[in-house]
Amino acid sequence: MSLARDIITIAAVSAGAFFFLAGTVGLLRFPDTLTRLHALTKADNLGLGLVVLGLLPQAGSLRDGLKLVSIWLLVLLAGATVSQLIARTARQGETAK
Amino acid sequence: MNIATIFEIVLAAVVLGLGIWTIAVRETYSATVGFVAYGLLVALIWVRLDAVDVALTEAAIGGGLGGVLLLGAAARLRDGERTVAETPGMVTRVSAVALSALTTAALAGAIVFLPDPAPTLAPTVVGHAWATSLANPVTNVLMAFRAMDTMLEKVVLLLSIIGVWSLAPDNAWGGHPGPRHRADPDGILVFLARLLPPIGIVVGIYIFWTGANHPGGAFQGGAILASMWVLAIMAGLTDTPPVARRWLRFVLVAGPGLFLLVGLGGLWFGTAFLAYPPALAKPLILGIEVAMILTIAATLGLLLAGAPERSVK
Amino acid sequence: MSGPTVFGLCAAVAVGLGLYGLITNPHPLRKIIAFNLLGSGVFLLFGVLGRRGAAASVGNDPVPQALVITGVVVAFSATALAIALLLRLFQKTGSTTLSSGAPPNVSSDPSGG
Amino acid sequence: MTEFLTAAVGFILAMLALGLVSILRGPGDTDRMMAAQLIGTGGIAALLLLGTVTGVPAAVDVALTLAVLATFASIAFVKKGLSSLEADGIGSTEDHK
Repeated sequence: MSLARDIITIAAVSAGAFFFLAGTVGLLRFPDTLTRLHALTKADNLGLGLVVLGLLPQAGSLRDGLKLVSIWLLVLLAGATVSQLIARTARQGETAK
Repeated sequence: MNIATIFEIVLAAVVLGLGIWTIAVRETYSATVGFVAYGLLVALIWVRLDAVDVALTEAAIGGGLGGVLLLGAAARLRDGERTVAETPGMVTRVSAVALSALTTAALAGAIVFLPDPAPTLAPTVVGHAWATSLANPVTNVLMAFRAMDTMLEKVVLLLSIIGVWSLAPDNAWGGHPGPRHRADPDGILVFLARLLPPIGIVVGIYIFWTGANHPGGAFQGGAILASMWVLAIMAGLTDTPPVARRWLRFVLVAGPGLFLLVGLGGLWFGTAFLAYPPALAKPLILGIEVAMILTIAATLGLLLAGAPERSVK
Repeated sequence: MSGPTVFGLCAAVAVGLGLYGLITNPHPLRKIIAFNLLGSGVFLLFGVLGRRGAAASVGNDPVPQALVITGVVVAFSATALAIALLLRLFQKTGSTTLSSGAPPNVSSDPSGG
Repeated sequence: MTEFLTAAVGFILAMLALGLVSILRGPGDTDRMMAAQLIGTGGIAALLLLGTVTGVPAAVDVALTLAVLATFASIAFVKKGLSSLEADGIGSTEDHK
């Protein structure tokens, strides 16, 4: 049973790490603000989600698991809002030029 | 060299890289962003050092509130950046390098050569935990064994808010701190400022409540509450209160005031200033902390808002 | 080389960096940031020594931890006061320089303070 | 398991550092606004993994605090960055309507 849990953890955390890698590559390679924002938010939210998913089998209790999931939901909410705001600022900055 | 050590070296290198960036970069705004990143990552080091209480404080202050404070100042001072021209000469620079290198070498020497294990008070603290029936040793030190420090720390917070307020121009004396923010009532910022504070307040109270037995406490919880208040202010949902309001001043002194009263009570009924009778220790500490979390949240929020700028209309 | 030692050396360098920035950087806000960096290095040194003093089923000596928490709060309030002073100076003179040789621009104070 | 998770934290930290380099270097202020978001997500992922590795369950609470405060900091980044842009007559997304 613990082997199965460890396999889930390793698979999910590796996938999460891959998305962090993808996000960073996007940040380094994409040319302008909007595409970089896209890379950052997509990759990071999915990356964190997979890391949380991977850590769920290792969580000690139901309460810890719920905390993990709620952290992810909070970050999703924040990411969605903040990237909207940044994108609007970036677009207005462009049209004003 | 095992993988844990490699990880620690990577973490230290990233943190130091951010420190160098903060000092060396030309633009003040970038330096501020670098310092916020530094503050958040230092929290990781604290977790690694098994000092989660400090990690919480560092995440709340170093990364959150302190960063916002510095950032606001950087944004408002941006026009003044050009006026600063006088960079120090070569001699100053070289002697500064020498002095800093010497300090670093001395501290590094202390780290390498001091005895390991270091002298410690941990067994004493753990041994006396029965006196308060709280399981978190750091809370015990803060609220009971060295309660005097914590009380004076709250007085320092109060003094600094008095200092900030006394910088108000004459026409704004006793008025609202900071600019009045307005936002689109259907906009996304207002949406978040309506959605997040209830969650944030629950998290803040949770961090405060869990502080009795696990890492957490009034200060960390208060910092979260303060950030939710400032978020509502930034979204224009509410305004900063005029600093002359009586209820506001009452909230600001409630924490240290109650602390002082309990301390004097210890002197009157018991043996020493701030001596709690063991049977009442836990309720007394909790009472002080409840008063303190409100005071801390109000003080931190007002410190972020700054000096009064608009008079009461 | 154990973990706490790595972080201890990191803290020592942070103190040096902060000291250097405090002396050489002419911008007052940068001096404030540098001072905070210095302070954070000192706090970390406390944490490293507390980690070495870990005993009695506590991962890190609680006394230095409590000292550091108090220190962080005091550093924050000092920073807030310093920034308020700086903003007021900027509002009053239109510049952020600390040297007395710079031409003052007092007449441009709109707030009449 | 511990080794794998430690390596994952190190990897995510390295990605975080690389992403920060590209963001801090980034030409516009809108790029720098992403910094808080990036550190928030990456830092939370690293903290959660680190808590599991080190056996410090309270690290989840630190991550929770970080999730709330990083959101707050990101908003402040955008708002403060915005107010400085407004001086140049650009960007009045949410303000002054």
